[in-house]
Amino acid sequence: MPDPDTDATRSALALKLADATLETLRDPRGALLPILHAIQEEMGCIPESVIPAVAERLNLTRAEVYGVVTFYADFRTEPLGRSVVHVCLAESCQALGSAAVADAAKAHLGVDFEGTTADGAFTLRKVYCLGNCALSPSVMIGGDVHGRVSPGAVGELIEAGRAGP
Amino acid sequence: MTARVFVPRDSGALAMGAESVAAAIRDEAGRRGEPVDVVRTGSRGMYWLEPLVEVDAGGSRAAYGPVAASDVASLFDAGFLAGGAHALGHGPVEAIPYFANQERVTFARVGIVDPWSLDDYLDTGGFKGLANALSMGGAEIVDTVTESGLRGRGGAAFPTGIKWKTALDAPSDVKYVVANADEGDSGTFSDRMVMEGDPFMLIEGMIIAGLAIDAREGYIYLRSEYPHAHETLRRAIATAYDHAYLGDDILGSGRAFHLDVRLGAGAYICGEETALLESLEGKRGMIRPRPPLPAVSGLWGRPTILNNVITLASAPLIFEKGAAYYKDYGMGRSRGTLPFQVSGNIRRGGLVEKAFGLTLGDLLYDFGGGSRTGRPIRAVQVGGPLGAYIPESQFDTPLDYEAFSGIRAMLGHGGAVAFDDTVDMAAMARFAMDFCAEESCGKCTPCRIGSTRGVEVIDRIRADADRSGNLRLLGDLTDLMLYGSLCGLGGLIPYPVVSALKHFPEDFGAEDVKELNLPF
Amino acid sequence: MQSITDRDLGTPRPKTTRTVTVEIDHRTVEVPEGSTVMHAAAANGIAVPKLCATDSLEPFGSCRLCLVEIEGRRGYPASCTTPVEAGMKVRTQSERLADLRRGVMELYISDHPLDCLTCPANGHCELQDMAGAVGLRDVRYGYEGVHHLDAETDASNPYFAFDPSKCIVCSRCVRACEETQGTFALTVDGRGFASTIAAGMNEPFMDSECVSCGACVQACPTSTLMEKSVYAHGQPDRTVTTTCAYCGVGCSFKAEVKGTQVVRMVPNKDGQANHGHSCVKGRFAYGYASHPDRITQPLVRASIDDPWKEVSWDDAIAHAASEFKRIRDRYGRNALGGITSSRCTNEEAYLVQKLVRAGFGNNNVDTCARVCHSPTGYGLKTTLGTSAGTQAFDSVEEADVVMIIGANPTDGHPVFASQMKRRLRAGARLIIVDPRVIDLVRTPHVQADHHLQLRPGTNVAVINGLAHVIVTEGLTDDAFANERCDPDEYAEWKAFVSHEKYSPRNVERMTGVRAETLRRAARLYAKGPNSAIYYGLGVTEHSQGSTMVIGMANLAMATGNIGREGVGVSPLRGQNNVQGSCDMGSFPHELSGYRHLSDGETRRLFQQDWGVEIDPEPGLRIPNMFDAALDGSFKGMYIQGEDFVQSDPNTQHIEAAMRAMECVIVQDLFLNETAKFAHVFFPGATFLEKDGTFTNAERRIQRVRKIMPPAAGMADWEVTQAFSNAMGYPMRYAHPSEIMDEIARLTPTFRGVSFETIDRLGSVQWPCNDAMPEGTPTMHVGGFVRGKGKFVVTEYVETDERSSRRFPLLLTTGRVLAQYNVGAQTRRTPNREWHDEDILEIHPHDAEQRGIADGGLVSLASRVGDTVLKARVTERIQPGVVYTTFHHPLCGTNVVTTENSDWATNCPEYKVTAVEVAPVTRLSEWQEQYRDFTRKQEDLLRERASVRT
Amino acid sequence: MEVRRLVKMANDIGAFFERGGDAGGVANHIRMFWDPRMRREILVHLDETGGDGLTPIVREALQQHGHELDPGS
Repeated sequence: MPDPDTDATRSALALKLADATLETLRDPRGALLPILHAIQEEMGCIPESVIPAVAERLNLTRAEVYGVVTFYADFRTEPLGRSVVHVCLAESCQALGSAAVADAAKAHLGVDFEGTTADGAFTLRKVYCLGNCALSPSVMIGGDVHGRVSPGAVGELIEAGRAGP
Repeated sequence: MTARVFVPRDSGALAMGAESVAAAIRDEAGRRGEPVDVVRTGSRGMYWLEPLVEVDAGGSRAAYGPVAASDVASLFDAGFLAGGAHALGHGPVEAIPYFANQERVTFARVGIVDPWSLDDYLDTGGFKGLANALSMGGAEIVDTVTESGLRGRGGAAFPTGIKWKTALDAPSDVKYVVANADEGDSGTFSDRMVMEGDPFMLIEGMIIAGLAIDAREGYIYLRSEYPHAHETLRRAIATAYDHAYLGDDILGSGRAFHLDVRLGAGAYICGEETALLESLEGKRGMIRPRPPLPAVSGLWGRPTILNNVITLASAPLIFEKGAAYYKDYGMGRSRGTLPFQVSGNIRRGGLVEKAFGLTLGDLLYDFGGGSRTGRPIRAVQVGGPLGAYIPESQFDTPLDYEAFSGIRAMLGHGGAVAFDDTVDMAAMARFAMDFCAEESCGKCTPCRIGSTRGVEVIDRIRADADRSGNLRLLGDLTDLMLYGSLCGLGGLIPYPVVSALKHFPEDFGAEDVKELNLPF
Repeated sequence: MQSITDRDLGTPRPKTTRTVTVEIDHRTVEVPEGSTVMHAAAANGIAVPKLCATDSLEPFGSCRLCLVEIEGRRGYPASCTTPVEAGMKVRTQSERLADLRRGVMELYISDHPLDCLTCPANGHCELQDMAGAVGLRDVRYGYEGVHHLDAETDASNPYFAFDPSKCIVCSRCVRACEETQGTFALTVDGRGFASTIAAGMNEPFMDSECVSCGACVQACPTSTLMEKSVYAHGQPDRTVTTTCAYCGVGCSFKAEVKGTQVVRMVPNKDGQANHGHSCVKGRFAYGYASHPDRITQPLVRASIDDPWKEVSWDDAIAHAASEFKRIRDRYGRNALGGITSSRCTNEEAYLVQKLVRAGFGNNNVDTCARVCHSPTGYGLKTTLGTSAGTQAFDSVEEADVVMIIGANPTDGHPVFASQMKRRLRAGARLIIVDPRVIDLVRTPHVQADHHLQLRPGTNVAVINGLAHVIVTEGLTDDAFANERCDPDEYAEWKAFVSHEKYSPRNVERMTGVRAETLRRAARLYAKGPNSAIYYGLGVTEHSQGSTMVIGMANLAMATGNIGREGVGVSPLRGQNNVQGSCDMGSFPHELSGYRHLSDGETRRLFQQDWGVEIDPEPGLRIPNMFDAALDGSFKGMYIQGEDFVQSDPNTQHIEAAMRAMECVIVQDLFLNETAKFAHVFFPGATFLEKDGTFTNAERRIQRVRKIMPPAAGMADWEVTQAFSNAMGYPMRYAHPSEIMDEIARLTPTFRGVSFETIDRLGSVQWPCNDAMPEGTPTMHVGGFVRGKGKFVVTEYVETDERSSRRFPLLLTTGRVLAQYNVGAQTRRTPNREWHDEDILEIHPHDAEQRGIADGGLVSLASRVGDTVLKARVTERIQPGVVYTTFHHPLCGTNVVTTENSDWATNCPEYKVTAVEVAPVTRLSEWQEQYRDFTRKQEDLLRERASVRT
Repeated sequence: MEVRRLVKMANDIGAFFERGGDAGGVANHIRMFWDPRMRREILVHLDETGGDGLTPIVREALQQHGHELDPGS
């Protein structure tokens, strides 16, 4: 059930972020991605309820904004865990056993890819290439990339990356 | 005298703990009362040695690596600040064979200078190319690039001079320069290394491109997975503005160039130039049909130079040292150098800048040192996830655009990912299709539906369900995708699939691949 | 799905006359330069398979069915995105291509239901056609893979269903919504195989930004987006090309028909006004034609308190004629009059005015243009010499600056608005002069450069202010003006507008438009280089409506913005045939072609042809008729297709006038508000039931073609003819084409017009005569029709209707997209799902002062009456101004509007009424009376059955 | 007809021609667009009341051009 008060607050915040982002851009065209990044960074996701406000600010339709949000893997309409564990599954990491690393991460967290732990601390996701291929396999935890990760070490790395609530 | 210690801030080094090493060195120096200036640099590209700590030792730099924070005290004990011997020591960096055997042209500064320091850049010849370009007309700049023989380093290897000339000749009062920094191919990281290790070089290259076609605005479209590159670029751009390399009046010339970084949002397809432009315009990253070419109608419908990072970053050198200097490197139609990247199951993973002509085997064994697991290398994927798998029998192929297309493979962005003999090539073929399905923009039918059906067909093959029928179907599907797709994602994904099937039919349980009507 | 008879050339025809020669399948063909290979092939009868391409949309290149082989090129380029080059050699068929195409179809069908036999698109489905064309025999992928077959249908829109299980994700719908309609309501949700089409944020269509124009439905190659009427009736078997009977855009449609059942209306791709586009009214809201409220038997009664009697046509006409003769005998011939309809055909309008002039023997004929665009006729005739807009719609594509004054195109003229928005998206600049924030001020991908949000009633001050800036800053085109216009008058006008009275600062005080905004807008307009004015009833429906029209013409002449494409002064006409009814001589002072009765030569021409004397004195205009009725000198009125009891101002005044008449004949489809006061009811015929022509806002004459027999047995022109014969003036037309022949014979600007000409050319814009045998898209090229353009000074005179302590707010009125005029047609369709009542818009400040809540009931009172309706609190309207529409009779907007009118034409001042608004809990007294009266009249109508049985 | 309305209509016309002091313009407009009975009534109003409520330019127009407006003449 949408809560109009919460939606209004969120939309107001999204608009503030949109305006702040627009101020940093020399050309307001193409501002949608930077604005969505800013909203997601601040709010943890792009709640559907803020899409109309963003659309209105950029003189787009909400269909257009929605289409963009759903196109890009980075953007999501529901929040993820406080810390996101990205296991790279691209070829270089696969060549050094990233599948086993992924399995270890799944076992440690008790969730599959795209799953969030019950305490909301972690979401497990796959990623294709972090640019750290010479040091495969790579895992990114809360934004920090780790190279040469072994299945045995992944649990410890994850715990070190636990973010407070 | 304050000792200078160099610790990379390259994200590969950081992934191996460079930050804590740098902190440990500062702490230890403080504890010991030895004045140390810790300079943060890019990476030399010898990633198996990261974090690779270097010290100024009388004209050359002594290398120690891989250094863990816990090694720092023993390094001090060994007098590493003066180049003292240590178990992690490798002597002068330039003498390490991996490095010594390279031709560091584009990457001359990377790992040496502080990427945030404009002075370092200027001290090493930075912005000399720009100064020369500022005295040239647009046509002259384009001619110089044409003469250098530079080809697009993003993968398609299109002659850069022709691209610039098209944009120069397209009539418009507004034009753009866009750097494709959406380096999404597995096994490639040279763009990232440049952006993290020598950002002014990219900036300078983009300004020169702007001068060439009278574009006054540029964008770097950077993948969101590269936060460190983002940070470094933002600092470098701010510095460039502060010193009038960017802005309304470049170095008092009256010429303007403005530059912004825009982030992608997790879409491999946005490495394709037309999808990149759509994304930059704030839209879904859908492929645009061509024609029109971006050079004629690119960003917001205006003529746009859209080049890969390394391509643009090659321009300053060409303008500093002349087209002939650059052209001198290389072979055949592949001029200059290419930063090869070797990764995957490899002992010495890293970046190797060499003139074209080196063989794949040289890269894998001479530089890479063979597999990390010590087992035989069975297959190498060159050119990213859309590149062919190359069997050992073809390791003698020179790393050259034409030579690679001769074996129905592609050099692409110069990345080579090695697999040892435990690899299941049918699984890799499935992965390729699955990757395509994950990353397809969904516009054209062969890619949108074909990649998903491709996964299903390979699954059936692997499950031995009507294996021969499904192998034939896979042949037809890859043929359709290769010839029918709108862009290089669906159009090239047959390369890994078909090469895997052709060179490793046993992994598919295929008896005679000649019967399969494979597209190549 | 496009029309069953459409030929689709795949990609749009390039706008060029240059050609290149190419070889396609060993045939050498000459094709327009810039054609795609697909278009070149299709134009020469070579069909390349395709699904994502359609010639109404830009090339997209997604389906990959249209791959071809081109000599010297690698691979298989898509023919839809590859332009032809001279000497190119193309093969569209080969074994290799056949394999690839089959491969594509195999993929499509692997994710498509196999229910062709029960699919509404069966027999007219592009996917089905392509499967056949490429010879698909087998889907080797099977049907067990992932798929979208379980996707649920969205039936929220009343007119069409969205069944995503049939979707092939070609994006034609998304592109049509963007490129054709300009609404951007659709998108693709997700990417890759997971891509699905979504309205809004994956909402039901009705909740999304969709305006139900139908462009997506037409673009869909499968039954994914399909009219519910096709689900209901099955595929049509023939098409009849006709013209929409809603607004003045005049969209051409192909009515798709099965027997006499209209299955659906498809906008005609060859339509010269609409180029294949439509809106929710024309496309879908034709169901009123078969609504049970239709009256299909003539009715008569002695007084309005009596029940109706159903009678035969003969009896009804005899009764009406005897009543009119009685009135004529008793009160004199000037006690009779007639009203032509702007909804009926040219031929019907012509016939009614002929009946009045020749049959009644007076000039008491008028038309509903009186209450909308009569100032256009006066103002443009005075300055330029022709009572019509200067441009074709397509002219907007050449405009650099568009100035919209007092018009709301996205609601009132949606199809032209789409064309205009396309031009605006391509870079034209936009100035809007309107008291209200209309959609075009800021709507996705369109943003006005300047919005001159003036106070209602101050148009003339604004136009003088714009002229002041342009003249005093030297931005006029003196060479043009001095050569084309009278230089003395031009100089006088310049001196007039240069006066300090119209300086931006003074104009700001008079109008509320900021001086700086005025200056910038003036400069933008003057610098064009091509600046075009489009205007609507916000210009004409004022006490200075005619002055404002003159003012706009002055401005266009002074800046050289007239006489070529991309410029001009263009009225957006409200009703389908308001231009035509005016052209036909419906006004009491002039004969067809705008020739004044005082012109003896013209009168003689008609007298000769008609065999009667024509009174040289002007007759009564509509408001004069009401006054005369109350005065007792006007007693009988024949009203064809007009409902002024709802549409005209000061309802109670009109009701009193209606009651004062002795014989009111209403010819209409329904028992409308006016018919409730009638003594004779002639059942009207819809546009689907007759032949004739309509003339749209760009002077374009188009055919209306009969699709089904008149529900009551007679078309409107036949009834007028029979009535005339009964009145003693003989008419003997066998077909409307004969009426048009007479019009052409008697009207110089129509000399070349005939049904044959129109059929041959598709349509024709008057003047059409020996000088311009194929019509005249742009007027005043090289010189003005009146000779020298005439500058007339336009002093701003404040309206008497101004806010006071008692009535502190100003009411202004307008239209909404879903409804049309009095709503008699659209209220009888599912369009009411979008707009079921008129709503009063009020600014939050004014609302708060009065304790008015959004959605609350409020009274709206003026010095002449009051009504009650719901409020919407919105910043679309400025403080001090309220706004509503008049589509619903019970809402009673015109109970409040006054009898003030344009000085020159008596066009009512609908746009300015001083009012007060207050929260209330129940309907007004008038509304209670209205309800009682309506209930009674409906009872009287119902009782007619009992009289018959 | 209600003379008040005719007076208002005439005055509105007068206001347009006021600036040029063009009484002939007022008269011509009334001549071209008013039904004879309306013209007659306003002239009667002028005769009977001296033009009560009429603005000076309208009064002047009716006085000077009355003969052209009188449908009986």
